[in-house]
Amino acid sequence: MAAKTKSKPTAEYADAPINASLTDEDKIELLRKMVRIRRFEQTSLKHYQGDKIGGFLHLYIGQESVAVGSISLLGDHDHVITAYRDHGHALAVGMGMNECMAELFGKATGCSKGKGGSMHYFAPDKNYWGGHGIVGGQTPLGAGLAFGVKYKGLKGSCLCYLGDGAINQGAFHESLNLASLWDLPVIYIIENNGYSMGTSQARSSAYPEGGLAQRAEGYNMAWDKIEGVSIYEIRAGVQKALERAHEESRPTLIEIMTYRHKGHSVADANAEKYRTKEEIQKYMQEHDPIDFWKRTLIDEGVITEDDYKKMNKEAGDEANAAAEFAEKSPFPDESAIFDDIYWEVDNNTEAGRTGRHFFHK
Amino acid sequence: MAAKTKSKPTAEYADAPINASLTDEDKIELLRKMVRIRRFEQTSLKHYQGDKIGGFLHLYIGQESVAVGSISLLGDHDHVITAYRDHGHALAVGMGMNECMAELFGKATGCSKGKGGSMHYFAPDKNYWGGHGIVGGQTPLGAGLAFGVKYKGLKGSCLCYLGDGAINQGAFHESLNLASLWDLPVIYIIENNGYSMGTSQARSSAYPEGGLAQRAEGYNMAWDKIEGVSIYEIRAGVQKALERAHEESRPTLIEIMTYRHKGHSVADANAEKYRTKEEIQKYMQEHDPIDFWKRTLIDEGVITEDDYKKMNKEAGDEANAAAEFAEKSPFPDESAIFDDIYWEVDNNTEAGRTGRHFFHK
Amino acid sequence: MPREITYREALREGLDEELAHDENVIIIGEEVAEYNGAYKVTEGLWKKWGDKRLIDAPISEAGFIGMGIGASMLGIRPVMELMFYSFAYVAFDQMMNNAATCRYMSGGLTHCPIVVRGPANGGTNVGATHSHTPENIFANMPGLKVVSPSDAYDVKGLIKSAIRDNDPVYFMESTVLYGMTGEVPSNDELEDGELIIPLGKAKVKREGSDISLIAHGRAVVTSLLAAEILAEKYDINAEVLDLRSIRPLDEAAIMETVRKTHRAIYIEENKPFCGVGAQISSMIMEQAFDDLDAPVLRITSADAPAFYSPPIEKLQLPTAEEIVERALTIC
Amino acid sequence: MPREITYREALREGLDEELAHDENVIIIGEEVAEYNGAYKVTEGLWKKWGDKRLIDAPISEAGFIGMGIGASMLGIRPVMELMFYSFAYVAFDQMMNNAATCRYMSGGLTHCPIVVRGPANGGTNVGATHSHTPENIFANMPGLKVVSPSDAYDVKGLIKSAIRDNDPVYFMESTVLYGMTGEVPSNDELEDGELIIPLGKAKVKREGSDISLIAHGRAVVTSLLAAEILAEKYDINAEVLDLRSIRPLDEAAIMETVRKTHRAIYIEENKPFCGVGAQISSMIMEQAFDDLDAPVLRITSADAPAFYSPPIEKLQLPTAEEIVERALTIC
Ligand SMILES: Cc1ncc(C[n+]2csc(CCOP(=O)(O)OP(=O)(O)O)c2C)c(N)n1
Ligand SMILES: Cc1ncc(C[n+]2csc(CCOP(=O)(O)OP(=O)(O)O)c2C)c(N)n1
Ligand SMILES: [Mg+2]
Ligand SMILES: [Mg+2]
Repeated sequence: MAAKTKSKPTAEYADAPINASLTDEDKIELLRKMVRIRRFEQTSLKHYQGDKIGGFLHLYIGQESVAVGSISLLGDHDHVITAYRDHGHALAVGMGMNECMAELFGKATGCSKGKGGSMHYFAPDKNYWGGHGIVGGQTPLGAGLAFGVKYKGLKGSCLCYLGDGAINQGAFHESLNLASLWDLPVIYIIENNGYSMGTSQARSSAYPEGGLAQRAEGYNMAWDKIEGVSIYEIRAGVQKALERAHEESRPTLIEIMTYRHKGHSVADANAEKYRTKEEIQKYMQEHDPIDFWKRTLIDEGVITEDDYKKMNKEAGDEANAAAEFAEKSPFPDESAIFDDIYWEVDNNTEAGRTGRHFFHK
Repeated sequence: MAAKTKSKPTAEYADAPINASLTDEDKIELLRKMVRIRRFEQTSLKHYQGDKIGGFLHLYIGQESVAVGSISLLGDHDHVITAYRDHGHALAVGMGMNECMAELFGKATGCSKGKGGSMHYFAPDKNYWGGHGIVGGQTPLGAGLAFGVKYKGLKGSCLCYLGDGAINQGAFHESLNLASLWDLPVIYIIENNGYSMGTSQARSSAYPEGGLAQRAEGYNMAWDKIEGVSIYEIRAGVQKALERAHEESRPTLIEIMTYRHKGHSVADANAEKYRTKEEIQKYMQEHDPIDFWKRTLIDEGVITEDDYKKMNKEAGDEANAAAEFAEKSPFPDESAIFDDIYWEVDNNTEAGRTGRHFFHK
Repeated sequence: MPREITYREALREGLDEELAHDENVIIIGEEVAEYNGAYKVTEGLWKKWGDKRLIDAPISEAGFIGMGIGASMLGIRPVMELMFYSFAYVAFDQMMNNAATCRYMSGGLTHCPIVVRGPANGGTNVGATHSHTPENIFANMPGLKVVSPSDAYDVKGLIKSAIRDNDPVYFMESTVLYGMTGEVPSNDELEDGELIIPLGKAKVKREGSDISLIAHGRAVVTSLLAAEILAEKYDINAEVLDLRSIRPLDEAAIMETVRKTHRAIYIEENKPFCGVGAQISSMIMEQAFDDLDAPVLRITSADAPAFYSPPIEKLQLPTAEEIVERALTIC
Repeated sequence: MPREITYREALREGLDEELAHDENVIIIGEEVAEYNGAYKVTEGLWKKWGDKRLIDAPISEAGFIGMGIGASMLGIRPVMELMFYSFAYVAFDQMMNNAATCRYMSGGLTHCPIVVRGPANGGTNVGATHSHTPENIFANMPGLKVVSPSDAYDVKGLIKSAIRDNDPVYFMESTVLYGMTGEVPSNDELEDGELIIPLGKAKVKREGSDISLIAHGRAVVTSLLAAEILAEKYDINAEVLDLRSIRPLDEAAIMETVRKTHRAIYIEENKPFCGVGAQISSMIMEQAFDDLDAPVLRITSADAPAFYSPPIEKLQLPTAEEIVERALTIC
């Protein structure tokens, strides 16, 4: 049952049908998505440091290929849910920089009206279900989204992302069993960036030779391990799981090896202590997914260095414009505090008007 | 890393050093323990039906070899913890029928002073830590007992029992990871009786060919699967795990195949619906561990049929005497309601006397 | 002759009708389908509705309730059974965070029309871990609704409302009540053709003028008994108000009865510290301070874990005698 | 000159001293050792005490807290850090059942000398799931103790008592308080050579005669600010009582201040429904009804999940101005 892919040179993945069918524009679009995510986050970092943003800010820089590569495969009935490191997935599903940046600024124009912040981006109209702060807490929801799709008789799936640290939450284990037992078309993607905060994979998980995803075997579930620097490899690997979901309604557990360039969150004072500077340098230089894909496209003759520069500049401009939009947007009204708690109250139904719902003062 | 034992004829297990060293008396004692458990439970069933016992009564009948075989291997620093189907383990560690029966009757002389009932037998003086009602809830405690033994520098272990249904609780998964990651000398024993209440193993767990214990591989943990009808096989298998715990401070996950003759609890109205009568009959006739061991000992010339009858009669008398003891014992005093909640209050320390602890009336 | 059925049957009728009413309603829980329910609440429903609508779950409450929450975001209306409400504690994060806060954190973009139901009571000698009464705990969380029906009529009307409600409703029953019978009209006796009771409406279960016994769940039954004793033996005419729904709360009904009788006791099987009675009593005091002739008293379960021993556990729960005794101190 | 240190440092000193005092004391939690603690509470302790005493845990709160409970039965005294107290919700069953009820269900044969500590507060823009304040929830359960220190002095004295206590103590701090400084004598200034504050003793943090502001945790700081305003602007002399420990509870101190001032407000950052203030206010009413010149008021966080947006979240928490305003309605 278990499927295992050994890491192979990119060329092979480039030839996979799902990649061979990509047009030049498609490929450029993939690059643009990654670049936009990076610029968005770099800009957000600047404004976090400028005290425009509160709470946590978990940057996805270095991992962009994972969200962009996998989400690029999805169709109308495929859903996405992830953890708190969620900016990349949000932009990858097509959310705009404006509402995403405004959310960070805590503005009423934010995608979650300023209520969720960095960790809680949502866009159900784009099949995007958050943005979740409790480690592993989204994994049963992912199974539920897959259940919902299947219940409705649709050929779809749910991609549920989690970190390498999150695999040790009980809810995830329960979800794996349910997914396999009930043939749910869910694809769990472990974004293995090697660390959960300051704790390396080896210090947080006991695992067999095949890596973290091999735990799937215990649930009679297919699994795969993918090198995450290359969009081709990610697309080729995730596509197999997607077909399994669509055609067989079977789940898959995928581990994608990646790396975060920055600290766990912007507040991570030890970001350069639990990892050596050399290690970080090495990943930034040799395993940067944007750099990797850019070079691929230049090698393929799809773009030039200048095209890239232009794209980069445009994305930077877009991010700055988003920050300006956010900055100019109003804060939510105090009255918003009691909105979005009960559907029935918000919609002023009879149920919403019956009995006291709030007990403040 | 993973160790796997194929089911082999009993003779081979009989020759394992840990079994070869058993004296005739030892073997008789093993039989006596199983018979005493069965008589104890049959007697308790009678009194449950006679309304002397409240709440739940989960009988261990059919599974006696598991507790008796595995616990017979333990030394001074080996601990035991289990779920709510706990009478067998309690008697196997050496608890008396009197305090166990009185507990069922809700009497002050019960092992838990009538506070715990059937699901909550405890005897810390015998390294026996309960008796736990929340499915899977005892599994982190088992890791903790192993941690405690190791922390104190002792060569010991903890045997932590759970059901086949319990393996799908998140806490168990978290415990497996911790046990392997931190080299805890804990041995998890899945007593696989094929059902969690009315749900068969196949309807509650997704699992690979090797069975439920193979999930251990995902945690780089050793595992084993054992046919549970034979004391020899259980002792041979568990002994390996015990040595691994004592010598390497490494955990093991063991699945022991067994069967409960009765319903999930005495209240299980469907006990003969979700399992065919034929299946139950077959197990009772061909896989009864007491019958099996008795025949083994008769074949070995260790006992005669008459010896067995006598032993059976003695155990029945002991159980009846325990019921009489229970019946004659007083109910707890109403004042006992507020004992055993806070150590500091019970021991009338300064902490126990400072501030209000209880808020009734 | 009015139809009398058990609380269990009424509940089952409500579930059955909602399964018919909306094809997105499904029932998931341990032993709810093939086994017919650990407490036979769902008896016959699997046979009638099949595998798609009634699903037996592994013992993974966090997993399957979380799954239900995810499915509800797509419009499924899962009714999840907890075999005991005590088992909510292994699913607590899913129930307190994902069900209650996703709507808020998404600025209203998601909603969670889920029902989590099951018995939440002590008094059946199943020990401390199986006897939790978390009404107060879940009602503490904005975003959640908590319902606790005390008789057959209410349980039918309230479960139907709960299932149709577009917010998460935690529906707490009682194994002790399952077998109790009560009048429940059949649908053809009803003007609207069905029995629906809105959440957030309390009900005066006995009219009175001298003291208000306010309660929820099984404590309502105990309060009604106490009211009889008070009337017969002491000529005290107690009003009994059943909250039915704890959140939303029928505050108006509470204040009305207190303003009428000037004396109140809150009775519940919750534990005392920060129990529902603490909230109600503090609200009465704030809002009807000058109407009160005596402090609002509270009667709760003993402030101890549940005691297994049957005769002793009985002493841990509120009794009619205790209510009478305390009522006499303020009447 | 009296020594001033931060709440964080005082807490660390308390932990360090207890590590020295008893070799069975260990600290387990996410990032507590090599990382020096997510909030730097345990900074330096791993270096000093090593791998045996300070242990970094995977993100498995149910697993490692349950493991700590098991170890505590053998005499280990684990101090478990929750990076946020909100994460207690994934370990809820272990914390409510195994820690709280095993002693009872075993007839007193086991005990559980565990401390679970971490910040339990909102107000830092980390969203609804990370801002829970479960004092009321855990204090509801007999068998548990709940402590909520509001300043550097108290946090040191109380953590030491908590660790030496032979019952499970849930110790709730505040990330907002970590950086606040306060006077904490060094041990050589103390007669007993160390600072120990018993659980169950409240402390009058400001003497007054006109109204009692009763609070716990950070709300004490807010109440002290309010008291200053009341004195300066309105000539109202408020007494501020800090509960420090919620269970056990210093009921005598509460009644004493109420009998002195005849007016009380309970202030907390808990949510309102069945919050700590509900319990205290209902107790005051029952026991000091005739001493009250006005109803006991309650000030809590807004009855909504925590709002991320920094300026709006501020409005959800009790402020000194709100306390002043409500105090004026009853003074
Ligand atoms: C249940 C729970 N425990 C702890 C935390 C605090 N926390 C947030 S992120 C994190 C590390 C997660 O690491 P990983 O899963 O590898 O994801 P990554 O941050 O690397 O993307 C921790 C411990 C939390 N949010 N939820
Ligand atoms: C968390 C939790 N969920 C559900 C239950 C109810 N329950 C008690 S025993 C049981 C079945 C357990 O089956 P298994 O683990 O196979 O053990 P067995 O009864 O066969 O010994 C269930 C569902 C419980 N006690 N705790
Ligand atoms: Mg990671
Ligand atoms: Mg079983």
